[in-house]
Amino acid sequence: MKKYSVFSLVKNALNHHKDWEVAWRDPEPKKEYEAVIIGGGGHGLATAYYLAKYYDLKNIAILEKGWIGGGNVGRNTTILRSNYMHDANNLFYEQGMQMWRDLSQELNYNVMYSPRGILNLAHSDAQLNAYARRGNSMRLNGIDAALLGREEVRKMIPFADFTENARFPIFGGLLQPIGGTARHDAVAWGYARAADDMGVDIIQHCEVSGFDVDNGKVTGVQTSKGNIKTNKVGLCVAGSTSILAEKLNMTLPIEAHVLQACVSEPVKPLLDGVVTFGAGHFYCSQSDKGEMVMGGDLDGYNSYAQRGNLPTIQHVLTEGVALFPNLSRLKILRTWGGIMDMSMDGSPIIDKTHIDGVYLNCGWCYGGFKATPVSGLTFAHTIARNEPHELNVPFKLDRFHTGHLIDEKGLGTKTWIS
Amino acid sequence: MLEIKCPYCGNRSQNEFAYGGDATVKRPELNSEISDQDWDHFVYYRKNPRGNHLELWHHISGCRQWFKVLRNTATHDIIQTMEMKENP
Amino acid sequence: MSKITPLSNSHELGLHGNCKDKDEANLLVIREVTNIKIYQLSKFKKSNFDINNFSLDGYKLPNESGLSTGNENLRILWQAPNIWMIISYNENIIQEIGKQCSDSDFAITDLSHSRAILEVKGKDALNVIKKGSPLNLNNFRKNNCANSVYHGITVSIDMINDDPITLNIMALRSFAGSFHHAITDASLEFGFNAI
Amino acid sequence: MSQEFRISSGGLIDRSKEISFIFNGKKYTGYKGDTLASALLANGVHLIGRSFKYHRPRGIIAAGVEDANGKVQLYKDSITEPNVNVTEVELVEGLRIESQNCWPSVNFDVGGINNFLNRFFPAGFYYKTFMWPKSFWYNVYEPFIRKAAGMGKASLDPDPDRYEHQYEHCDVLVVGSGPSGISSALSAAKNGARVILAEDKARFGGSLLTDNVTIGNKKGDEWVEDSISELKSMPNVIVKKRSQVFGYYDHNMLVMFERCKDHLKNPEPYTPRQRLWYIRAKHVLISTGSIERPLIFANNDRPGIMLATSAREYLKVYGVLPGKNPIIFTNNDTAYETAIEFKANGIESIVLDTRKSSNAGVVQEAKALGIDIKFNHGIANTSGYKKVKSATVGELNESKNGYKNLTTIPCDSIFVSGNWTPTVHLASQSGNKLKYESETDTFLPNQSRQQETVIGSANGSFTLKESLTDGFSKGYQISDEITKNGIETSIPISDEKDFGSHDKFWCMPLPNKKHYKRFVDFQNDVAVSDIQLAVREGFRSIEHVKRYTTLGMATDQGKTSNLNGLQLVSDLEKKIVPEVGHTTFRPPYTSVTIGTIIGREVGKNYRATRKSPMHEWHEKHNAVFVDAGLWLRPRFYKRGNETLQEAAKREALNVRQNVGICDVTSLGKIDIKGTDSAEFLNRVYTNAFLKLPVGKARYGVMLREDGMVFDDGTTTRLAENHFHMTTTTAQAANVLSHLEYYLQVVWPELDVNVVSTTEQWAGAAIAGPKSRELLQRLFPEEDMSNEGFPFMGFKELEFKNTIARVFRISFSGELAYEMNVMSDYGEEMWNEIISQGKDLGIQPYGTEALSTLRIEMGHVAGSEIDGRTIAYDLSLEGMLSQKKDFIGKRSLSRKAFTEDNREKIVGVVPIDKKTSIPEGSYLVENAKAGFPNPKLGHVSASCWSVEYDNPFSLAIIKDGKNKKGEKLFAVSPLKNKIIPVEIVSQHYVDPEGKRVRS
Repeated sequence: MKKYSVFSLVKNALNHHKDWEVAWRDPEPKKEYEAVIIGGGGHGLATAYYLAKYYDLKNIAILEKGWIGGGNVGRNTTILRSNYMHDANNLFYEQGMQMWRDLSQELNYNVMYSPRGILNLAHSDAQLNAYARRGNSMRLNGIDAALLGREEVRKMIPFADFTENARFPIFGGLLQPIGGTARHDAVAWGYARAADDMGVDIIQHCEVSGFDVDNGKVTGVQTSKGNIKTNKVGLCVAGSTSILAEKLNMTLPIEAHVLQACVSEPVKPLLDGVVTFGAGHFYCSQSDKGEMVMGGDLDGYNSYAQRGNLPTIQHVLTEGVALFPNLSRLKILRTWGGIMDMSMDGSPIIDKTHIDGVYLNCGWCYGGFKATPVSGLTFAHTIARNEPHELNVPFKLDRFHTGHLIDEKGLGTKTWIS
Repeated sequence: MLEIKCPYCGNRSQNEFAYGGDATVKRPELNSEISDQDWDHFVYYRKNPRGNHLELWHHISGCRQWFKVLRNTATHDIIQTMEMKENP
Repeated sequence: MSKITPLSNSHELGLHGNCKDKDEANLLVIREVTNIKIYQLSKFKKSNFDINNFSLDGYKLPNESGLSTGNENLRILWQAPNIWMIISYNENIIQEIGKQCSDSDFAITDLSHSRAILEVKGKDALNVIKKGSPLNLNNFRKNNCANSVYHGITVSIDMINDDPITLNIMALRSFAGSFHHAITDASLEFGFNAI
Repeated sequence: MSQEFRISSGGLIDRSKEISFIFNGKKYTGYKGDTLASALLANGVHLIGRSFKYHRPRGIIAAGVEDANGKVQLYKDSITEPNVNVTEVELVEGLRIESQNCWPSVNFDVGGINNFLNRFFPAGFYYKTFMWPKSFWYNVYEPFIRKAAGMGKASLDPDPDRYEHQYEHCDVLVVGSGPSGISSALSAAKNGARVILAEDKARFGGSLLTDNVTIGNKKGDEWVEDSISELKSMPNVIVKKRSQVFGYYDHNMLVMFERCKDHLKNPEPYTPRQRLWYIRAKHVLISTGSIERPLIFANNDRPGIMLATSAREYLKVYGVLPGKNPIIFTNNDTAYETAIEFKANGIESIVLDTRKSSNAGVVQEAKALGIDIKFNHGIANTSGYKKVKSATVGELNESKNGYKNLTTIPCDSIFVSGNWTPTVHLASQSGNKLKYESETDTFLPNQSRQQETVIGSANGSFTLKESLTDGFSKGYQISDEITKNGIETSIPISDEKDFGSHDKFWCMPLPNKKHYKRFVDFQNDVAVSDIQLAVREGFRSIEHVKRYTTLGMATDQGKTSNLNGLQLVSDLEKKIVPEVGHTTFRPPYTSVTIGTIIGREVGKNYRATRKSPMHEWHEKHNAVFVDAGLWLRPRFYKRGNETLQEAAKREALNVRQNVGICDVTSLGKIDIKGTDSAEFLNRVYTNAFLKLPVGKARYGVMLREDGMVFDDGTTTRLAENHFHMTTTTAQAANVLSHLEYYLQVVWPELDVNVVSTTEQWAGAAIAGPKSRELLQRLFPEEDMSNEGFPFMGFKELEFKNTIARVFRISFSGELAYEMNVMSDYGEEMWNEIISQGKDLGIQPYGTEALSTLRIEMGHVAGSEIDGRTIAYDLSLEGMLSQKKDFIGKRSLSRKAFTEDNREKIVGVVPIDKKTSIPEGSYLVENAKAGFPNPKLGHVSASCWSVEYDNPFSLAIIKDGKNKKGEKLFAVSPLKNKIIPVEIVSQHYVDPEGKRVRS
């Protein structure tokens, strides 16, 4: 792979960019692979990359039913954070934050990691105390966090509603300074290019239709491009997990729900970091292009349609204007939906399965994008070593039997109540 | 906004209803012996099909009745709605 | 003992909204409905009471969804299967009810203090509803009623007259202020007289 | 001279009403009926703004929503709005607009430098660079890029305008009022259907306003006028202009925004600026027409270059000449109409046609008029930086990849036509999988997914005759499925010009060895070379190309660029277009103001507010309120300049010493009746309820099926088959749904009725050692002694001329009662209690004092019952019946729930007895340990114990049952606090619970 550098840019500019090579190959599948990763999204691509890089599996394929990066890695609101209350979560995601910091250089691809801070607003003392519990948990694990008062918040977002007119006044907030955003497509493409460079076959438009299992061990997968032999299969198909699991006679503690997001027309810099509204589920950041990127609640019923309905957008934007009254005059440019693997305790599942050689990476709820690097790393470990990485031990499937749940919200199994 | 035919009130817009999830999970009988696996499945495990899904809705801002809906999770088309005692 | 009605602190009498140089006859008229009794009748599963044997001032319990019945002084609203709401100006309506059925047939619950009620009268009354409720009102006629949401607040709507269109709109008492605002705010465009 | 490009007569504007406006500080005038675009063009202004990436000068290219360049910052009165499309804003007095994305001015823009460096900024360049040194991306490069991007400026002020919503249901919604739209609306309406006709522009008629056609014996625009007034006269029809249907959602719910106010000189009071319509239609007729496609050639983005039909629209609708010396460049016949129209207005034009010939009627007519036509010609390049000056044109060689000869032709405008793109967005949003029609190079609707039918040119019927036939017949068929009236409307005879087929050639070759930019997406500066690069780098899927190059991602959403981009990819990939596929059409079709989407739920009314009947009393007595869900509850009653803590301390102490009164109306109340009520409660609660005696209350705990504590409260047996349940304020609604779920879904055999009576009753808690005396005064006749009215007793008593329900229950841990009267009497009851209690030192107390009292008593509340705790954790295991089954019991045997070091609630006291422990602190053994420092548990609630006059907290910690007496540290790094503490019993005050029973 020709490295991207200032030199290569200038050189190519001078001959009108005729010599750039393909970012990744478009190979036909081989007969057999050491490991097959199903799903060419962020997590699948990252998993393959780390398998090749740290666990010296060389003969790896990624099977993507559509085009890589077409699922949630290309549909999310690009937020990066590790501001969780439970140790299992904040330690896991914090490892991810460390990886984000170096990812552009690691991949030689600018993923535009931008730590502009994430601020969770509180609208009562009780909520501020709940955030304090979360922030203290982070701090005791060495993760930076700060509790801000109303006036400190006002300095950061003066155009938020600090008037008498606010239905739920701002009391303060929890700030994670290194929280921020990254360019979602670049993450998928960067991992794809780097994985391809290490010999990983990225096979697009290749849908998996079934598995070959021989007395409890997986021996291959059946695909739209023929059968492929392998002893290790990793499922990285958030949004379709239950469908593939069914082919393995597995049901999972997961429901599929649609989550919508939207962007406004681009405007000059208004909001620097990421802000979440505590009296609802509105969150907002501004992209480098100037678009306000906004999201919030699930549509609230099982869905595999990558489309939602307007009342949810209305509900979310109502919260947005309650927080930032000036948003009212901006225009919504685009709305879209993605399918969330909503797990029954709101936390992910990274584990082995009852079938030898089949590994599971799912249940990311709305939180998958920020986990891309650490999910890839720990899942690669789980696949290569046939045992979980210390960071994903808590995310094993059996917690739904033992009761060691990781429920950040305390909402239990009503996954559709966000 | 979905339009849901409440078996009692007729077609109403979604914002009168609350969702109730998978209608195929059946609560085990009280005071009965239940294996760990059966109980775990009742509490946590869902078929989560892509396609027709039998689910519960509650007409919470209407007649406050719970009822069943057979809905396609890929298209959101509603095939049938029925009272609790009925089946598709 | 002195009473404070749910909307006594919200309902400001007089002309409001877009009523300049408008004929008062064309304005909406909005008033709080007070001094009424509200009872919910819910027939028990095990009861074999025949509701056709029940009537108040000659009005039977409507046995079909979306139907209400009655006159200016009495309204009987279908709420759900085997559940009705009786609204009456008659202080002693409960005795009337008690004469005809017993506690073993119906769960009878006094909700007289639990609702804020606005009467909205005028040609634009239905348009007020359309601004906040997804109900299909195309075939909403006299003696039709429905429970729905209005700007996020659960409401019951009962059309007690169609000429002029006269609606009773009910919400839970604790929502009174927000409910009143939602209805009157939607009426500003038409102009209204609060009486 | 002003408006020198306005013709003296003709058009639909009102020349008697002059309106002035300001563009970049200069005053211009236009007429009533103008858009900003037509008024600017009337004044010869073409340069509107600068492009997003290269800051190239750009002008208006179209006359409607498809325009990609005409974005300005608009100012009116005190309001400013970014990215306003000049082709959509109707001219009214008081408008001031400014160019965007340029500095210092649109004429001299420093950013223009990008244009000369453009070869260094190809598609996706930023993925390849800005990586060195590491931190420079977010410290240096990104901040710079953010400043450079973004187009217009957002206002920082709240939006002063009103936005309203309206819900409608109809039989047939017709979207678009062109020939097919109007005709289908007519035939459906005449057949008795309830019809809504929506037109996004300020005038009905669509193409009929610009085409020279006749319908029946009328000219096109006359037919429109008559038909619309006929429709308006029908009671079953709603006709709306300035109304854009922008979204097609599930179950035939369509959403439209109507512009109600901005175009009016003096709108009536309370006119909303825009109205959002939620329309549930039984059937939708999509007659959204089609959009002209640009041709692609070198420097095809200069101001003065616009779509041919748009040029004709400016002339026919607005009486404006977008150019007086135009070149018309086309690969099809429709552009000839423009040439003819301009000729009729005395403007000579040259027509360049990429085709070898055309024998269409319209071309013959143009020839006959002596219009100069050059067949087999293309534009190789253009010149003119801020306005096109000339075009370098040449005859195409045989393989059309170069030119035989090149000559330069001066011009002041170029009107281009690259064939038509049907507007299929709504059909696609509905789920219609489009099909590709290679004859016309268009994507057309295929199988309808919902109840939708696409007609007219949106469905590829490009002649008037087809459109009318389509409209009238479909309008009838669809309406008749609904109305069954069988009233058919006959189709009028029509006359139109004759058009032939287009040339599949649309991307002009570059002159030899030249690397000029040929733009596909104007606003985002996506050129042919960018798409070539993307494909070269392996971005093959059209979605990849779109994301890599940002093709079609500008505010115009690629209305003029998507298909050209698609064809380009398919050529490069040597695939046919359908194999490449199209990007997904997502709502909204055009950008929608956020205020319009949210409507009136703004400010204080963003969510409803719930208040108790005593709310006004609290307000009058300086209550400071706190949000409890939607409820507003008094948090404390401020005296002088007391702080929250001081007031809470005073109020709590007064309860411990005298008597206090607290508004508990917001607690959920559920009336439960029926023969199986007791059995039902016995299943719902973890403790026994079967044998609860009549007239007695009992504290109960509910679980979720997963074993977590769900809610708690007291339930009183009013009669054998009648119970009164109370819930927490937070869970009231959830508990009711929970009960209904089990009664209707799980145990339908139980005969129980539940109904919320929360608002029926106003509630006051009367607590403190002197509460009995106070109760005795309120009910002199009644035996209020400990024997006569014991703990957990209940009485229904005469109170003045109504009844009061009095419960002897306590949350404060003191001797206490709860009194309910019907809500209308709430304030009266409250006043009576206060006046009777005056000399007993009664004071009202708020939620803050309430929590102080419950914390030092060790009673759990929301901060402990947080959905993650089981009964054991809260020391409520005594409430778990061993004898019976209940909801959630089966979960309690799980490993995590039975571990012997399981978390448990404890009391925490600072060793120094002074330092308050912040809520959300953690308890650790070693405050100085490194990271991660193992946590024993967290502090859930803190107060200043008024009993002992020192801080006290509740905490839930690992192995809590064995931790009493241990010395630990409470740490709150967020607040830089490390507090040595001792673990004590959760019941800090009156551990045996004597007081409540005294």
